[in-house]
Amino acid sequence: MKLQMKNISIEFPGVRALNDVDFSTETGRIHALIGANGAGKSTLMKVLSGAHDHYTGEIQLNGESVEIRTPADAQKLGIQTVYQEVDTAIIPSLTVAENIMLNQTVQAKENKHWVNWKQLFKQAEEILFSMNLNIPVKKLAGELTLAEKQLVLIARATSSNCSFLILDEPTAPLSHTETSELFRITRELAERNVGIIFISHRMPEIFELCDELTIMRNGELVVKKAIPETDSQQVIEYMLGRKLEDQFPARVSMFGDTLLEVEDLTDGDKVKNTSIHVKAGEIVGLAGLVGAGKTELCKVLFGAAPAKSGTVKLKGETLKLTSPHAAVKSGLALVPEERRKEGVLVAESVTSNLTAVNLKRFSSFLSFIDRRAEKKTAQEYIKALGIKTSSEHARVENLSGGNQQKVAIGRWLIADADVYIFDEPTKGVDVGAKRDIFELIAQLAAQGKGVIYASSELSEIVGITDRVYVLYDGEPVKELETAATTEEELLFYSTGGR
Amino acid sequence: MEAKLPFQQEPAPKKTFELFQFLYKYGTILTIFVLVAVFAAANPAFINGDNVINILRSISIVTIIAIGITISLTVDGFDLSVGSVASLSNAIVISMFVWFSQNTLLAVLSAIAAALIVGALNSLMIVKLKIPDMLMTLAMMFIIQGTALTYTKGATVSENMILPDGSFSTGAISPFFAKIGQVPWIILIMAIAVIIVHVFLTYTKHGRYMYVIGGNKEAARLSGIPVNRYKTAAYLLSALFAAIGGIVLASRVMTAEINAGSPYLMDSVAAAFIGFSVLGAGKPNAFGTFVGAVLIGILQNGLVMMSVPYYAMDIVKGTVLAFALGITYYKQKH
Amino acid sequence: MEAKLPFQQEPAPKKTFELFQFLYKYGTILTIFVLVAVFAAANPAFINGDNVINILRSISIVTIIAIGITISLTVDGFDLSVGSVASLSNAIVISMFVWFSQNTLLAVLSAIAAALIVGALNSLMIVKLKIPDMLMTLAMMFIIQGTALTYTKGATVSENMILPDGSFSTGAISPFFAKIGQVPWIILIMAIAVIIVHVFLTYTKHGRYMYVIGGNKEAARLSGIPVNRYKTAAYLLSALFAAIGGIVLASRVMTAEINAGSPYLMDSVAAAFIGFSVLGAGKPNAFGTFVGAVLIGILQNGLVMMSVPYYAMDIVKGTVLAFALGITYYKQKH
Amino acid sequence: GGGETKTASGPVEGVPERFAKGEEVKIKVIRKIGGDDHTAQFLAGAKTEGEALGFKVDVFTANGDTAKFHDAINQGLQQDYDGFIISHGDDAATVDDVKKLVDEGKSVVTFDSNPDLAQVEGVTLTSQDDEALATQALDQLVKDQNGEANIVYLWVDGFPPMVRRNKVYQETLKANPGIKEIERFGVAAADTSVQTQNAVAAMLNKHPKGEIDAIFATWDAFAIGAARAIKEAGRDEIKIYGIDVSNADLQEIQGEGSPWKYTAAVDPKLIGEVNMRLLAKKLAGEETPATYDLEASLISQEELQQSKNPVNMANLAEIIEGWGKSDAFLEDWMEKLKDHYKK
Ligand SMILES: Nc1ncnc2c1ncn2[C@@H]1O[C@H](COP(=O)(O)OP(=O)(O)OP(=O)(O)O)[C@@H](O)[C@H]1O
Ligand SMILES: Nc1ncnc2c1ncn2[C@@H]1O[C@H](COP(=O)(O)OP(=O)(O)OP(=O)(O)O)[C@@H](O)[C@H]1O
Ligand SMILES: [Mg+2]
Ligand SMILES: [Mg+2]
Repeated sequence: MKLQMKNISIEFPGVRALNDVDFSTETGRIHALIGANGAGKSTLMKVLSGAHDHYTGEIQLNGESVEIRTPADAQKLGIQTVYQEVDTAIIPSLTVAENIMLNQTVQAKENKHWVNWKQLFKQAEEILFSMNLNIPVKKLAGELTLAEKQLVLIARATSSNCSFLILDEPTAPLSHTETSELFRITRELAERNVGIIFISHRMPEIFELCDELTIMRNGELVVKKAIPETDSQQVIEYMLGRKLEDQFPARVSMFGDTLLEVEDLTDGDKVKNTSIHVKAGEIVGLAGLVGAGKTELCKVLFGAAPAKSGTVKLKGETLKLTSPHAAVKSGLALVPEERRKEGVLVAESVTSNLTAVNLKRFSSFLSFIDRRAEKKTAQEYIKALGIKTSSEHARVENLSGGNQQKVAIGRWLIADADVYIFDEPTKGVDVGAKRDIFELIAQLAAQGKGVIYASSELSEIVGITDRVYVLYDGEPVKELETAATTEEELLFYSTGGR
Repeated sequence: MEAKLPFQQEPAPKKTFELFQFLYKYGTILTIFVLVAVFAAANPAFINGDNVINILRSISIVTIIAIGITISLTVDGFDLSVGSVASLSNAIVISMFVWFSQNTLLAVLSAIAAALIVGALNSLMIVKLKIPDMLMTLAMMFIIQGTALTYTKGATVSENMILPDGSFSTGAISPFFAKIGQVPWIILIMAIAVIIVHVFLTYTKHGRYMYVIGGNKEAARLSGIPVNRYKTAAYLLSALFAAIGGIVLASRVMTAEINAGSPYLMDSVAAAFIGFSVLGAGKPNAFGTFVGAVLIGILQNGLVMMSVPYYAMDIVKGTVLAFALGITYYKQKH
Repeated sequence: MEAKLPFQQEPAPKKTFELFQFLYKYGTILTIFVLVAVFAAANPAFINGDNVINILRSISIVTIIAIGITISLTVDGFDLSVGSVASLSNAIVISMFVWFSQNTLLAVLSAIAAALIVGALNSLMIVKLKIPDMLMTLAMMFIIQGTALTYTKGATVSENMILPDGSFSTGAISPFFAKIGQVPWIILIMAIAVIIVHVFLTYTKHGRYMYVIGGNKEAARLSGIPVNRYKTAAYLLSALFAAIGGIVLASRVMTAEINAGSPYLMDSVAAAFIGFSVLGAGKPNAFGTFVGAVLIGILQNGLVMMSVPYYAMDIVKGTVLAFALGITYYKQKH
Repeated sequence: GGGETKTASGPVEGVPERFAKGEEVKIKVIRKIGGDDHTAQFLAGAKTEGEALGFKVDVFTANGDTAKFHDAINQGLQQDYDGFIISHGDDAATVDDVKKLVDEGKSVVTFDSNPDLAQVEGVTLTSQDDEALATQALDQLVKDQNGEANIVYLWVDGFPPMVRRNKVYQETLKANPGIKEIERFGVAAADTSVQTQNAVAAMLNKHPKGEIDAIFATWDAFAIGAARAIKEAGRDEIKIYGIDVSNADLQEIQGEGSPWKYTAAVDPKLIGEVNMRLLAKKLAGEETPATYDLEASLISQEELQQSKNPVNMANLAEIIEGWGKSDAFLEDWMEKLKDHYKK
């Protein structure tokens, strides 16, 4: 089957998100859709899946014009979607089985009114089995990890009539191994003659997995190419409209005194016997697979999750990690992993997001806010960070994923902390913006700040850090000098090698 | 089945008796048992059959109305107009008998029809105009209250009442209708309502859709569930149950007093909310609502029996409610 | 750092007059103007100075209490106990004069202290035990209502009342206190409350933090905002304003009737919710709440002037409320 | 609380057999309406009188919730109460409830309840004499205004006493064509007095000085609200004629420049007391009438203001003759019982 989208345009208040975009693919192929943050990839796919009804243009299946204005339209035509933001699609209060079987239940024959729980659980189990997944079907979806939620959504999408499957950045929250598992599932689907549209910012996996690619920039189509005809250098050029210098900034590491000293930190659950330290001007990596406990460690360090025992010293002084409030006061900063839920205030303006963690700086006698100073600083940072927004008053909700992340980082720059903790800061961020973020982190280190960089992207760990702790099962199992290690070695220790 | 993903091994499920998990699930039911024990110790008459029937009778109207609220809660809505709908249907059903000498079927149907119109209006405004439900049903509460008052001209409707022209009304309430509000029928109606709605919400496609909508409206929309249609249905059902509550009330008191339904709002809301946690459901559910109503009914009855001064009754009622809530929600703090 | 990404040019902001955007922002205020025009046309006395003062006086207590609710709404809470807190502080302040012959300062301080204890209890249970606020404050409402009733033994407290031992109470309400409930003081107190809270919420760090917490609690916490402290403060403030409302009420009526404060709950909630959309704020705000209270007050007063039968008044009140909501929220449908 | 009255405290001389051995007597007072001062005083009257006679008295109000009211009666049936006072049971279901009580051998006295209760054997129906109350207030109004007045009528439908008072009002209007109703208002809400206050304030604006001569308030909650509104507006040319009285009302009437000139009332505490005595007589097996109307008095502002001491419900009797001092159904043996249970 051939799928064609012609002259698709769509506007939101203040933005023309898509401008006469043409897009085509076929069943049985894995088609990559790439572009910088805010290029319009998600929007184009939302049009295809019926989530937006106010677009102009035409959609054709096998040359025949079809009308897709609602999600039901799309699903009837066999177009299934796994959206970028899992929280918009998962139903936390229901069981895994119900989440997986949702589309099937909806598409079941009109006259089927009863829910057969036994069968529901059984079918869900079968689907998970066929995907080689081990997730309890009776668990509430709200209790799953982010990766598990993602997989549940993929299971949902493939559980019913599916000729095209849209995966919007499915690998962002997944670890290396989970990613290869996903690739296996994806390839199997393609073999079963499903057309896959695959959105990702990770260049290597696109070349590993896909057959062809479409590149977008600024809401427009740039080029469509078969994978063998191109290489990643060229793709990045198309994406950005220019050449990308080195992905990682060149830095000269100058270490000062030890800033942060963590000894024997344990939270009684995920974090075990953690002893690490960070010097001024140093970027320390936390490497590990998904679920290794990186996020948990970051949260415990920041006082956002309770610690059971152990000490944390900053500049020689023991910290009481009772709350993030206390942590911020003592000079810690955390850019959390789940940005929409934790990192940014989606309903607030860019300005109030940027200034929220250090409002004191903008407030005077009696806590009145100096709005002029606030606005000025916000504008400076929007410019400096290259945040793409219609104005500093725009709600962060309406920014694209990568730009939301820049806001999430920017707010801590204003706060001026001593030690910065970054938890997967490049997740869902395009290569251009990634480069900006690395630049920022390098600058922080150059200013003598301490940086903790948690990521399951081993290439990033190797590229940006000075020293790295490899976490396995909640415990740092190895400490390595970055200059003297490789991705392979990191992976070896991450998977439990000794 | 084999897990190929290196999801790190799940920690062995903790075998330690998880007290708060337990309390979360069984807190409300436990509270009920404790209350029963205390009241029975104070006065053995509390647990004799007649009194159990008293309690069931006294909660039946609250339960029926609360079931309606529960349905509106499943789609993440909230219907504040149920009390006034109960008043309205009470007024209509009695007036149909007394003023217009109609038969039971017609009287009941008129009351239900009026309630459904209210439900339709509610859902139209909420679903189409996107007015927040609490606000819309609050406005509707005023409107219906006023409508019911205007309809009865602010007077109590009862058999042989004096009409504005000075004559007597001659219609009589059918003896069959009078049965509805009596034991065992009133209790049976409540039981049937609870069971039907429980089955509906748990075992039918439609019930599950409602939970899906309540759990994540956007996800429901994206998976092709006609969200608006189900929201509309939920408000219609909630009005329907309020109407049934009003009809049962009418049969029980055989008159239509002004705003007779409004005192049921608070108790019903409380019952539905207490019901959230019963058996760890974590969402609105019919059985839980029933348990919530039982808790409130037992408290009320027991306190009257123990001759707690009427003005202190609210303190006890509130405190036990707070206590039940406390043990129920403590676990989330872990 | 320099913005290296080739950003899309911003489209020029649309100059077309967006009707519904306009209605969303100005719907409530427009409704007020329309109502004033209609009522004034029907009866010119409606807009004479005395009547304007009447209206302001009649909404002052509602506004003060609604301001408290507004504060609780900013942190995404909801305080249902304000009506009963107003009753309690009314009872305490009058009894301090009548039973205990205290001076104004002590009477007022006692009432406020009692309210703050309630606020502290509310926030303790909500913040520490994580009981949902609606439920907790509902329970608290019962408790406080009962406490106030028990305190006054279910009777109205007034000067020269008979005490349980058969003697007279001899305390008098100070003439200074009596002023509080009279024009212009009662209106001034309302105005000051609105202005202070408006400035507090809009122009201070603390107000901003409250909104941030209301928007996303978890993100606020991870931004280093002491969420619990602000939530506690919000419930304390909401109780404080309820207490002020009760004190002003006490001064206005010079007695403490049973549950005198509870009728203010509904109107206050309505005012706070109507206020959401005023000037397109989209969130709870003090000025909007005031506008909401004005809308309700004008309706109430205008309908009496037009001799609408009292039983039809609720219909009109509800319909106008629904209408204001309708034009306010229509735009979200686009 | 439930009242730690002395029970089973030995034999008493010269009283009916039922009370002679000092056996416990349990009474339940159940009232449908609540939240007002009338209720508080009525219940206090019944309770103090009953406890003085050595009874154990439990009181309950349903705060206007009819079904709860019936629940309480049904529940009482299951318990070992000897007698019931039922107040404001104006719906048909009350008749059935009372029938059940009587069938179980309980003694019942009702107040302001459904007139059909008269058909139930052995029940005494008491009521305030609403006709007399309305007539006294209205006659005074007509007299003061010389039969020519524009008046505001504060009244709410839906309650039997209100219906009875309205009947008198309509007759008075018919009999006195010079009396014209120009406005009417009334809500029965939890904050009736404040709402009335706001509503009357609006009316006063609509009708400038000279257009309103008097207000007839059929309930003290209306009268007190109207009085405050008139004081706030400084329209002291308007006079208020009300019905019912409470301590707060008395303070309002006595207040400097209060427009509330007259109120017709029955002492609510006395109603409770008389109801209790009727019940005691029933328990003693003595003859009781089928109906009893409590007498109304007209209280005037003038009389109150003449008093040297502030007047309240307790010392009102010193000013209004016969107030609160009915010895209706007060038997000698009751005095003996009271003596016995004193201290
Ligand atoms: N509902 C909306 N309202 C306003 N603007 C929107 C909306 N949805 C998308 N946009 C805008 O459209 C543009 C394209 O966004 P889109 O989410 O499609 O980008 P993307 O290519 O998926 O980026 P990313 O890789 O960061 O996810 C952005 O500028 C975004 O701000
Ligand atoms: N979205 C989520 N929902 C529920 N639980 C989660 C979620 N994210 C993390 N967790 C919990 O945190 C535990 C530790 O995982 P954590 O996220 O710390 O691992 P990580 O090493 O940081 O992996 P990641 O690469 O995802 O950041 C998980 O096992 C899970 O229980
Ligand atoms: Mg995207
Ligand atoms: Mg993580």
